[in-house]
Amino acid sequence: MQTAQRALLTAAVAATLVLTGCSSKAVNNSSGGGSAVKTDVGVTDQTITLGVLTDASGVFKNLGLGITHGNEIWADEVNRAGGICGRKIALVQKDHGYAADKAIPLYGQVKDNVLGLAQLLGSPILAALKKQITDDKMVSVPASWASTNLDTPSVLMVGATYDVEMLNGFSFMQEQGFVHDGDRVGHIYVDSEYGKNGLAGSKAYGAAHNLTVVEAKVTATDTDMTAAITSLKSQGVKAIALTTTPKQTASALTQAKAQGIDVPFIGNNPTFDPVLLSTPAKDSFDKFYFVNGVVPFSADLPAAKDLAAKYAAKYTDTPNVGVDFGYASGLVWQSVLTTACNDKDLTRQGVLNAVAKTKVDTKELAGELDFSKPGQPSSRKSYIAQADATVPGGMKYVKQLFESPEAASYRTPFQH
Amino acid sequence: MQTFLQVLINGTGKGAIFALLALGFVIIFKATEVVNFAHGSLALAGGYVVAVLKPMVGWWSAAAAGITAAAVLALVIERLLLARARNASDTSLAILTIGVDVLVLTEVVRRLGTEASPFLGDPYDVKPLTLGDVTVGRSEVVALAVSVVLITAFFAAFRFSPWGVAMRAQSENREAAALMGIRSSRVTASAWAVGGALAGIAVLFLATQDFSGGGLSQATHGVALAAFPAAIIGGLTSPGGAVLGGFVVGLTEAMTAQYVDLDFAKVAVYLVMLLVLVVRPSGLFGRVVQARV
Amino acid sequence: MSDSNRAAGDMVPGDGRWWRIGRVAGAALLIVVLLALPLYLPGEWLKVGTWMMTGAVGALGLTLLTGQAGQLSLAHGFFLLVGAVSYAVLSGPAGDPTYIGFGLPPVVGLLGAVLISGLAGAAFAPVSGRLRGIYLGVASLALVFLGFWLGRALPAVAGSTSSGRLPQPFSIFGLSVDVSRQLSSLSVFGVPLGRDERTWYLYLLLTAIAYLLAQGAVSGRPGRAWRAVRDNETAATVLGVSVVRVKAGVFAISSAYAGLAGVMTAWWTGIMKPDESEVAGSYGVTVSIAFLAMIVVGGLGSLPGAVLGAALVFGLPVALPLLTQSASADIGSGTAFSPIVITNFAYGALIVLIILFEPSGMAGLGRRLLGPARART
Amino acid sequence: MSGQTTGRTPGRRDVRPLRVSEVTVRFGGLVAVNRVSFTVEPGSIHALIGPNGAGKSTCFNAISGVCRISSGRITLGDVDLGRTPPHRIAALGVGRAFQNLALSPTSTVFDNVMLGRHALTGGGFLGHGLRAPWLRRAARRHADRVAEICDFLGVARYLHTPAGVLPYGDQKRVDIARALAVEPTLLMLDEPAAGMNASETAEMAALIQDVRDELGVSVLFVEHDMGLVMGIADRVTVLDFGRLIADDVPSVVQRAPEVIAAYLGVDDGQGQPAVKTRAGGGFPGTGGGNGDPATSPRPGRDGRAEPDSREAMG
Amino acid sequence: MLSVRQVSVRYGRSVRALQDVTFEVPDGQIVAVLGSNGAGKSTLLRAISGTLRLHRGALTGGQVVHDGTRIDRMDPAAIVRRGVVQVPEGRQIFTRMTVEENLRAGGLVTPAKRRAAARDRVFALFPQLAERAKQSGAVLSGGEQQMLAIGRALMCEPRVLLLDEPSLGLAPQLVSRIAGIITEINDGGTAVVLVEQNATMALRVAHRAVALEVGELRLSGTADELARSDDVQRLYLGGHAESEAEAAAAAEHRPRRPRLRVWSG
Repeated sequence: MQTAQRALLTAAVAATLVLTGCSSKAVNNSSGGGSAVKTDVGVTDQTITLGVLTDASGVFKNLGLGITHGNEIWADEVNRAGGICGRKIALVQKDHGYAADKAIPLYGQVKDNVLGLAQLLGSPILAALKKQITDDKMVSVPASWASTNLDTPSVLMVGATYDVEMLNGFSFMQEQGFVHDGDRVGHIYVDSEYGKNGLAGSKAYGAAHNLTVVEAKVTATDTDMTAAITSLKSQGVKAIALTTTPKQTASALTQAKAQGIDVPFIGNNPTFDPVLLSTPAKDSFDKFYFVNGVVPFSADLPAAKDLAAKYAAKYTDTPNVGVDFGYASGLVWQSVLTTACNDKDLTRQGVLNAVAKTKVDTKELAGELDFSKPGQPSSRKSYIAQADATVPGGMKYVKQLFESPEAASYRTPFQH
Repeated sequence: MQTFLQVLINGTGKGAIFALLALGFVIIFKATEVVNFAHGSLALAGGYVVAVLKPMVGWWSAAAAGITAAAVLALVIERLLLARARNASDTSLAILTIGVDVLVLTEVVRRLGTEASPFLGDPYDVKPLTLGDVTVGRSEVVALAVSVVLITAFFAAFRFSPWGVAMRAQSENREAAALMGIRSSRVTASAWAVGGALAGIAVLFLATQDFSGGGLSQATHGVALAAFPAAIIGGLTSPGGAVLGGFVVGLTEAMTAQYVDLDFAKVAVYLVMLLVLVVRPSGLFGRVVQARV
Repeated sequence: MSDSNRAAGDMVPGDGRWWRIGRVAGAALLIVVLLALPLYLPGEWLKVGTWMMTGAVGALGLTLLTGQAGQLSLAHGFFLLVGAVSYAVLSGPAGDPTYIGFGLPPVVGLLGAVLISGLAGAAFAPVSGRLRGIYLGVASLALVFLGFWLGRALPAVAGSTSSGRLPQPFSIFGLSVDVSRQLSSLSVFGVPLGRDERTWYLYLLLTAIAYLLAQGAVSGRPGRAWRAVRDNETAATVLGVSVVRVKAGVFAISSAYAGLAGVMTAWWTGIMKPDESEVAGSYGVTVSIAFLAMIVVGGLGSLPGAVLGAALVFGLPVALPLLTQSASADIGSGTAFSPIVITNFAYGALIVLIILFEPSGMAGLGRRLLGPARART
Repeated sequence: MSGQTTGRTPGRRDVRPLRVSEVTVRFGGLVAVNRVSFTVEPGSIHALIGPNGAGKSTCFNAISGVCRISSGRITLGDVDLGRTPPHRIAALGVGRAFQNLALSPTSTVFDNVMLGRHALTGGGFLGHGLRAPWLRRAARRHADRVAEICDFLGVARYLHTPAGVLPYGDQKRVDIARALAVEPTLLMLDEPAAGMNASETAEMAALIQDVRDELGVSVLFVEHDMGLVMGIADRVTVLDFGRLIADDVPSVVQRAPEVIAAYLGVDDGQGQPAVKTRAGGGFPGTGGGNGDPATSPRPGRDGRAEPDSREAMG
Repeated sequence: MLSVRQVSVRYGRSVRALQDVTFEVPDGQIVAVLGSNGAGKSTLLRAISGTLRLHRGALTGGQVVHDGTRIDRMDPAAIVRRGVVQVPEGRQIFTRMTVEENLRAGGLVTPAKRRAAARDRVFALFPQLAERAKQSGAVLSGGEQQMLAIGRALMCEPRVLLLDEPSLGLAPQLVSRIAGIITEINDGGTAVVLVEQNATMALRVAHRAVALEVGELRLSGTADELARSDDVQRLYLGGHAESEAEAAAAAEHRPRRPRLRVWSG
């Protein structure tokens, strides 16, 4: 028995060695094609392929679908206009359902076929893939605006970061006389890179203006803010900042109203979703301001209206800010690819080089973006808007794109 | 003091809903010894029916239909799956309900699509009552009243009706009950239906702005998970314990959030549960099973 | 585990000579295939394979605890977290201003992580020893919530929720797992062994060690003691088994397995970062339940069953999206039957069907299929 | 510890007396065993009898450490069993078979019997997981011994069969094999003949005697079959309602009035014999089974509460 | 009339519990079933009452017929509704319910208007139960529990009562009581199948008797016939081999056992 076992094992190893002799995975280096433009991965003479790693079925499917549809509208537009560098844009879309374990093999599946990622949604997924996209020189647009992700050149962050947004937001609040130096303010934030980055902004502003920031940490899946509001109320805050999910925003506002705490709210871009205006929370938005770098879907601005019309013509899903963002990130890619094309280098390294010299005007969608300063956000400007169910589109702009002095002088974590 | 009252009221309101969920959970466990991991899905499915029908037939009819749907779904799970998996152990059946849970959850979430999450508490949601300095979500008041009525009704039925006698007999000794002519399949099926209906009622409060702050969504399913510690604290075999457990969970969560740490609230619930179990290994009112040589 | 006496997996040695030869031949064939696969499979499929092995290691531990020793546990996710964090800390670079690290070699970190997880399991023994069945199951769930909270409360250890910390890639004698294919100097038959291939071999080795250890223990004195405690504690005591020690011991062993699976999870995901919610994520409730599903679907107490169960429960959800998402297809709308929706359906349905038609899991199915072969001499 | 374990060393069999002195066991307010004393002499066969609820099983449980004694002392040689952790008692050479077959039904007979050698063997998870050569060598020796014991009990052919599928009688034998696998100096059997018919019972009697003769161990057993008890016991201890009512050689015990009264209770005079009986005197007994010798006696010829002669023993 | 016809039962895949067992219970008669532990007595009752499945057993052959209708495929509740009612082994009363509730549970199948009468009959038969009506089943003594178990079954208005070891663990005088009660119940027209280890008691009250041995029917006849039979004497009534020849025959049965040497480590 023992010897038979050993003999078989030896045979097994031998067989392995023989079998593997004819593996198909032996390296064969592909050359970069015949045209004048240098290429490596994901670019042929006809197409430039970009990947989309999104959530179309999990907890962030609304956002994921919105961004993806924005990406698609942009790609269609580009392709109708003849493409970039003589090549059409192809999007390879993968749904990971907001699960890192599903996203990791999916990234493995697309990474050798795409030049970069037009969309990389999900902070746990970005965190898991950050080292890989850096190693692979895979330029990717994350659907997240945490300045803590600016540590790699592969991350192409479109618009102002959450910390900067909060600085602009508080600056606006003070300008309006809602808060004064020395006040106590509350900040409800999701314990994630999103929430923590927003909180970093509040704290930076607080440090500059002697505000005491009372923190209320919640998890992403919580929806009930009753306890958070009760707690903040009992600590006598003068204003409340939100870096939360839309549902948490709605709950916080409703509870504040119910518990009779009459303070203004300032929220980051993702705190608001127009669908909230069709919920019971719709009457609680009167003191809620939100600060955003990318315009909301229903914004009363020409570029946004144009996009909304295109969206309505093609899609049935309820739209959100993701559409505008997805489209705007397309515009950024377009600019980067054009630069790379002009440099005759559509390799991944070429794209990285191009990013570093890209400045792009997305018109009203996200303003002017500057990617030439590594470690810094591409913009420090924000809009201030108020949700208002009575206005068509549910959106009222209180302050147009601006950059507060606090935001301008703020040092982001990887700023050199 | 005012804050304390507010916290007390927040906790009690939540506790009422957890009590309903835990009660259903315990009824099912008592009758079948199956830990129903699909309890959250029952609530979700019932809620989905309410959400779909509400614009067409109005809230009251939709709510009735939703409760019925949850009960029917529970019945279907029991009759179609559990009753057929005769040779499976209780653990296997619990895992089977996980499979069902994945199926129902996936389908309901798919159907909900990208529309705004529907809210189910129209008649009472976001219409707070103010008592002095304390505001009370009307949902919580209604939930508390409904729970008290339902739980009282349940206990009366459990104690006095033939169904209750049959149910208690079967849960104590399945064979002896069968030998008394009690139809095990009916008792089992009715227990699932009642458990499902309670979940269907609970969801009318779970998916409100007042209570969970969110509409019907995947998160509703997560909130229903609180039925677990509630049922365990009370003792899985005790309906009374389940009700108490519900309130313990609701109050622990609210008190911890206010006086210890907001983020610690959920852990606190489980730590309280652990503490209860260390002192009483079968929950506060659970039956202690003694092994004999 | 009221019904654990019908649990599968107690060793029933076959007598047939052909059966024995067939078994050895089967094992040999399996080894050949597993060793050769990296030379054929593309990277993403190797990732699927290594994920299955991660699940297998955890499931082996849980099936010892729940299947063999009859203690239901939903705390596996917590011990995965303990293992992953311990590794990240032990082998993390010393002197990092953000994260605590001891700068130990990865091998030491790995062993340390397994040890610490085991000790964490032993520390829970005073509670686990008192409880039974579903009460123990839900009580152990408390650990998952505690871990979720602790992970976020101690960012310097567990990695910040914001960006997490990088677990040190495995390396030994200057041979690192973390080498890209392009730069790899190691190749077999012209196939360069990159990150994915090397990870495969490392995971295969770890899984094999985990399996063989468990197998030896199950068929020996520890296994007999576990089953005795599962089937009748009093009888076990009278026959000289210290029930308290055996229960604590098997909890510790199971936790150590989970700890190893945790380290494998951290390597596999490439990041050490606390979960965003207690339900979803790498160390949460869903994962704990998934491990339970693995061992039930595989057949309680059965080691091959645990591996097969892991392949199904961990493998299917990551493999199906690779198969069903063609390069050109669009994501579709929010109510579409997207690949992930289909994956979830397949996963749920499979669990239901297996328990409905083969309550003793794949091990039971295996016994039924192989039974006749085993009986022949 | 070493003092006790030397008895386990090869070649030396230190069969020591078991002394139960003034032992009381309480469950809550209930006194299950009340100041009971008796001694099992080395190498003797000692029966413990009494009606249901008399405290026999509690006594067994107290000796094997499964339930704590409230007062009194139980010693094996000079070791106080009351102060020994229950799982150590097996290592002291106490082997016990159970009344209701506490076998692992899905485990093989081999595994079940091998469990009895838990205290005799060593090695933990790592040792066995790594298949340490010395453990494997020891395991082979122990496996041989298990086979030998199973062969002795006539269940060797089932060695690799799950115990749960064996017929009742064979499961009973496996249980005894497991108790023998402890290599006991004191073998405790709880109703070894329960559920057996007369010929099987006779076989069991022979078995018990063979064990004592060949291994030289003491045997303490609880039994309802008075034929078996009186046939093989060197000494009989009788319990009733937790109290000791007799402790002597069988011939004395079976004539003791308290014993006869305890077994018969007070007659209510309703019973009518429906069965013609055979002549025979002495002690009440029931053929096979764990039911108590609960019968309806008639008044004795000499006015004494005499057992129903139908249940005469041979 | 209840007939058991060539019934075979298995538990799981391999345990054979009954093989080709056939006997009849004529209306209004008491039939005793004798046999040692593991002979299949309880299995036989389970086969009749339809509760085999609860013990993972199954009828592999034969049929059980009650008044011309096959009942072996019915569920236990339907069998009870036909009036074939079993008092389970070990009483199994509901200890977390009061005596009264126990009786209510028993009477659930009885039409509402007859329930009170049925309960009165039970209380008349067992006055102790009436006294303890409001007390929990858990506080009853062994004898009272047995009475409650029988009373509970009587609430179903049985036509055939299946009793599993009613004397188990009872003091002798109580056994006589139970025997008397069985006779009394039988006098009311209810047939009884009495499974007993206490053959003395069983044969005293029964009209007919059968003996099971390792799952097979070994003997059957009137109670008197059986009581006189040497086999019954020897096997169940504690009679022992008296002649040299019988002893020798018994010795023949003894397997030649290998010697067990002392373990030498």
